Amino acid sequence: MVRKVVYSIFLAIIVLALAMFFAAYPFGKNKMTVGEYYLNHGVAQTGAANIVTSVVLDYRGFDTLGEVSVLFAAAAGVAILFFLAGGTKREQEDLTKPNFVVRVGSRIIFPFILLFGSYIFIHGHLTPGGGFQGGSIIASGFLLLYLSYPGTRTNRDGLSIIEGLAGLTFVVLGLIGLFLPQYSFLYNFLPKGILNTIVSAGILPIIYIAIGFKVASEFAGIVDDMMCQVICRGGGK
Amino acid sequence: MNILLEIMLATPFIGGLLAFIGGKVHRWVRYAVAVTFSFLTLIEALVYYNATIKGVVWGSLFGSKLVLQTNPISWLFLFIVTAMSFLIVIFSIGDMEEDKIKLDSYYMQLLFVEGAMVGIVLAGDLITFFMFWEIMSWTSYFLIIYGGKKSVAAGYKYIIMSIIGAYSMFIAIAMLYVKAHSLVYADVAATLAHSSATFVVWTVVLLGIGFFVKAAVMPLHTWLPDAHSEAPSPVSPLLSGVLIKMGAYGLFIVLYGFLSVQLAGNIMPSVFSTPILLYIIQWLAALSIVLATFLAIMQEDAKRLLAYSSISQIGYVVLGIATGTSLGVAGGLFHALNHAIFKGLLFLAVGAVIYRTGTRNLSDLGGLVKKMPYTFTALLLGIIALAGVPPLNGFVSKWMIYEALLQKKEVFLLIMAFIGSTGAFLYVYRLIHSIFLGQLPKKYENVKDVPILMQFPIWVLAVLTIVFGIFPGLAMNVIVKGMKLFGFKPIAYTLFGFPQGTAMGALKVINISAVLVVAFVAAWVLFLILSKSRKVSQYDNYAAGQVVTPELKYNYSFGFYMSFGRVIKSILKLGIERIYNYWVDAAKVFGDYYMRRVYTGNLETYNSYIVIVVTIAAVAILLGGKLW
Amino acid sequence: MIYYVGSFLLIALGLYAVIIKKNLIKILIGLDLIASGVNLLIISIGYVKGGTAPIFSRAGLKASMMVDPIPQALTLTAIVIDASEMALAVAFVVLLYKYYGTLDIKKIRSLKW
Amino acid sequence: MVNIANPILLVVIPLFFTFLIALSGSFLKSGVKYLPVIAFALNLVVSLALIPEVVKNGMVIATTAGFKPPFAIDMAVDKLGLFLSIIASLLGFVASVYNLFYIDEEPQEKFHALFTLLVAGLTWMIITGDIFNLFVAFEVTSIAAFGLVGFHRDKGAIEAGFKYLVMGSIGGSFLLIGIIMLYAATGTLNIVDIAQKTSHLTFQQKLFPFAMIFTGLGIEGALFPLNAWLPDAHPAAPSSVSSILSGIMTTAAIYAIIRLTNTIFDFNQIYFFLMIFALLTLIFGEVSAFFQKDIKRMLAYSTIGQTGLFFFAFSLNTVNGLQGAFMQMVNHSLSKGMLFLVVGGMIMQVGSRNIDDFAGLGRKMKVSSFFLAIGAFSLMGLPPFFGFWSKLKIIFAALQNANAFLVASVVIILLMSVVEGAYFFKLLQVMFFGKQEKDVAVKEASYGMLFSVVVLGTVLLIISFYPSPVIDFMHKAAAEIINKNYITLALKLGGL
Repeated sequence: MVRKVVYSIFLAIIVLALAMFFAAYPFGKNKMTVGEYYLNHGVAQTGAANIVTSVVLDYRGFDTLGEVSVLFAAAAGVAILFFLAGGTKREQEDLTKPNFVVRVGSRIIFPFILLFGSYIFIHGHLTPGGGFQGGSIIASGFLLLYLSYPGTRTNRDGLSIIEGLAGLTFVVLGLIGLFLPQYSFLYNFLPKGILNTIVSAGILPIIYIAIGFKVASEFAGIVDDMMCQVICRGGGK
Repeated sequence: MNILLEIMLATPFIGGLLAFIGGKVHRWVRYAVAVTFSFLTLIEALVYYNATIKGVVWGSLFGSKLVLQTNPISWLFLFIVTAMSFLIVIFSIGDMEEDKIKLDSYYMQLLFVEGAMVGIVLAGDLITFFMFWEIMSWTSYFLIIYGGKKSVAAGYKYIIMSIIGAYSMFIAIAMLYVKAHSLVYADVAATLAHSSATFVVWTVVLLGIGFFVKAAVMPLHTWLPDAHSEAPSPVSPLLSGVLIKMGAYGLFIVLYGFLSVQLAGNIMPSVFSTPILLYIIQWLAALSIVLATFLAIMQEDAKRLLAYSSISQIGYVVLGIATGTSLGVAGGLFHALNHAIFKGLLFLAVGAVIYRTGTRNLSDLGGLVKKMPYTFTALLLGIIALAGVPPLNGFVSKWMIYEALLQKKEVFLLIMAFIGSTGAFLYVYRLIHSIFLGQLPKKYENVKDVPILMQFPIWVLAVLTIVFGIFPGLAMNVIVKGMKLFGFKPIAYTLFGFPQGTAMGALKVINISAVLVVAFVAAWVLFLILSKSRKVSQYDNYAAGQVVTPELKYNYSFGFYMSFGRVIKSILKLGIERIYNYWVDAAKVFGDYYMRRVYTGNLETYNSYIVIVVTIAAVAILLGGKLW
Repeated sequence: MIYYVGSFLLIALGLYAVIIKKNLIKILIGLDLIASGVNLLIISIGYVKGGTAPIFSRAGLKASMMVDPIPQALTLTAIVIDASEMALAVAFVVLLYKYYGTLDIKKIRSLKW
Repeated sequence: MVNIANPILLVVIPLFFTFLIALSGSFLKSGVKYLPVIAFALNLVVSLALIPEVVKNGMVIATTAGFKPPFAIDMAVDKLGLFLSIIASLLGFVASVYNLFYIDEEPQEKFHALFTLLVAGLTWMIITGDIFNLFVAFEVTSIAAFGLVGFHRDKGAIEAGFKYLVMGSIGGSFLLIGIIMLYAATGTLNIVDIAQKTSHLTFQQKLFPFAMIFTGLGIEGALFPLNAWLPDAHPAAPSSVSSILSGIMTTAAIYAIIRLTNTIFDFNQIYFFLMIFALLTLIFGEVSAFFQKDIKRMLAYSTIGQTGLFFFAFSLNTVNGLQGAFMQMVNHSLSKGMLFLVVGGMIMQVGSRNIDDFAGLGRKMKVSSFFLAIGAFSLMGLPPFFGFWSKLKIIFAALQNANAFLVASVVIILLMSVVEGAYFFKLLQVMFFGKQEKDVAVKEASYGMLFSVVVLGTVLLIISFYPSPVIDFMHKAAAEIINKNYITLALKLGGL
């Protein structure tokens, strides 16, 4: 109890200090310096209508490479931890069998989920959304499949090949920049195209598609690993 | 010519590596390499007899030059190091047998220790000095723990105390560096000359702690009895004869190379015309002499006895060096040389006995005089020298120290020095009696004298005790010349002693010896004429009215000085070691307690640490950016 | 303004859960709360009064009417990182439950000192 | 031909190989393990190729996306960053060679991918010039490390991994809050750009972001009391991973703190506080290490102690102190990295992590124990090894403008060195002179594992006997950082 009170006080102090700090930077005030530059020049320089995308993939594309690596690391970590894992017979029997509506409904919905996900990452440079969002939507489709058909397994080798290919696409697209006169990693070397069309913004859509595939396969892999925790009978992969 | 200093420094290290590699080929390659290189070092050292070379720069570090130098005083210690190491390498070949202990790196370590000590005496700046000092510590640690299971604990104690001592020096060196940005001896002296008294005292005290640990001056001696007695036989003389002398050398450099008696006298009060710092050192040394002598008397273990004796004898060296007069310092330095010779001799002789009998417990031994006559003779010479009886070498140096104390009218110290000397008679008698006299236990009836390789170093040292005993001028030649460089008044000397009308009374060892021999012969003749002596068999003995048969040998060397022990028991109870152990244990308990309360294994606790750190920062911010 | 306060409270609540709660799942929820709080904070810093999303989806949108795009980009990254962290954390919790048979953090302390 | 002296390659090459491993993992099964070796060999080449450039210009800056900073992320390698990235590449290379023979558990391809990612992330943390990018690199490192710590999947590994994960992600959140505060204050994320815009901030306004970033990085950098995960995680991880975690991760995190403190947060009031942190870290690390029975745990605590030592030297805030800190960092990375590799081989042979079971190994695994002794000596700071020079420098620097507190801390440091000597000598004497009771057949580690150890040991010996180039280089690096040359150089070279 004393502990709770003491730490509540501590946390109150921290919040107070945070509030004091941010009082100097009030909500809604324009604090942009670099951001202004992006807003003013982003369209001309990258050809993407969505400035957030141009920041994520172009100006700060290297962050995104890191982000992709983080996700990859997490997927690999989960795969390591659940390697050779499997549920006991009891646990498997405890799984409630999904009812008819769920099974049929998920079959109908699944293709639409895939379609929607792909739409989101293909249009990442035009509308809100992008590879990550699209990828996770696709992975949620897989999750639905797992829930309605507990015995489902995905082809893990296939997933990791997609994962690797998508990652390599990103890195190789970046590396091409080093062979150009601009000598800069992730240089947007393709023509910018016309604003607000699908084929615009140079390499950005390609990267987002790659990311979409990568994220989808990684999340699907994580879901698969976690499901396997129960449905596999030890020794599965 | 000067490049040879660096070559000389490198020789033992190269030799050590080659011995290690050569040992992979065949053990005789290892022996040959070790002997060759230690001999080479000795030869290179002899080249510098009485030479003075200042400042051979061999590198630089953090803006301070690294310098090698030599002068006659350094040469004296260089001679001790190289000569003893050479003899010990030879002795090791006989003593350390391949099948007893694995010798993979023994000779490497031995030569490394030699190299490190050469580095110490050749160092011309404190970084070089400290570097080789540390190398000496850890290489000699590996030598000590060659002695088997018990020696590991002893070595552990040794290395920990050495590190503590070394770091104490380290602080002083860092203080000096920060002050002058140069650690060359001359610059250090200049720095100290312009520093406040507090600074000087702190520097000397901190450096002194390092030296005193190595020199085993009480109360920092506790590592020595264990380490010396548990180390392998050839290593003990190296430790006792040579390694602890490095402490004395360092003390000399600090007191007279950096400071000087006049300077010390200017900044601190004097007692008996001695600066108070030196006076305290004198008392510590005197305490070492007396207490260690008492402890030596009580020992049952031959090497332990010699180890305590080493503490006592190094006390004379330090006492002499700390007197601050030409005579006393010369006596101290000379005693360092003498002690190296006779203590090396004693340890080697005892090592020879251990080699044949496998024990160093005095009460198990006895009557070996007929079985090992050469060793007996050598040991006899050694103990005579140790007890300070003319014409052997211990006499002259002790005499000089007494004389110096007498001239300064420091009576208490003189009495303590005398007590130490008298006590020495008791324990050396115990040593030779229990090993060689008395009755021969049955199991040792087949004992032979040791092989020639082991006898050679023993005899060389035995001869040296006589040479330096009769011709003290040989050593004084170097010492006086060297002390002139450090600003001491030269003392007159001749080859045979000291002429009349100089700083001390006339002393001619030959004459004194002659008198002594005459007296001895007279006493013996009287003994023969007057007493009713008769010749008896070694086994003709009684105990409780029963004739003791050879099987039931009566061995009365256990509890030899029991009654004396009862008298001094209260002193022995002081138990410095117990105090140290107490503190170490307390620190351990304390550390354990706090460690367990911090790393509890509980994630909540760990997380709350993070929050606490952030809270502290937040409080600081709320208080307006003030942190305290 | 409410966004600032909300984000601070989320962070504080998350920290509270992490320190005080004994259940591993609740600790994970706490971690997620902290992360959400931080993300909310980032987004609210980027807000400009009256601004719109930084997307030139139709003609007539001017740069001066838009909010800062950088915080949004940062949040995107941060969210993904949080999600990955959470996936890994859940995996750890599943295994911990398997080994220790409990979700009580106080009982999971075989490694200490 | 493309110019390979580009710091960005240091990150991109390992990432490329990581994804290649993922791609080829399914059909190249056993061949996958050679990919990290290639990756880090290339990295080593790149980092060595950077040397002449850095020596010539003082710094190399690489832009991304064809835009100039602060509008795009840049990678900036200054002298110290170069040195650390060489060490990171070297350690990564050596450890990946070691992995060829060490890792026999499945899933191998995941392990190698994560391992490559871990080292890439660390290099990334060292060379990045953008503060949010630093956070991303931090997370790449952390998440790769979480998975690797749990690699053995036994009870201890899972627990350690979970603890590390919770603490690490709290740390990540704090780091992010700090970064966001800086962004709110300056509107930019480039380190040099921020540094130029923070001059108008009050101390208070700078202190809070600093405290947040310090907390975040301090968790990774093993500063007391934020380091409680470390003694659990390092022993639980496979030895090659421990070697990287211990050798580079703490160093990289502390380096990040040093760089941010000296460029962005240009204040002096804080150093006394940092010094207290450093001393506490030192004391608790060394004292706890003394009581350990588990050898890897002992080394892990020793890492904490070493971190405290070089963090102390940094908190002196002088050129000499910083130089000492850098030297100690190099020493620590090489020797502790080597020690973990050696110990991994020994544990493999003995089958136990208990120190008492190591008795007599000195005779059976001669080469390994020889290098273990060298590493231990260098950590203890015994001459003639490199640790001696760095300890000398640190103590000299600490007493430079000595006040009573500094003298007391020097005494503490030296006392803790004695404690360090106490446990390392205990280990050495058990190894060389202990008697093995159990009858186990112990052989020398395989040649491949020895190769890694010998390479690191040789590098350590070389810089031990020829310390002056390293010392001079570190002096220049320290002077550059203290004199804020980082900013001027970056401005000159178009880092902004």
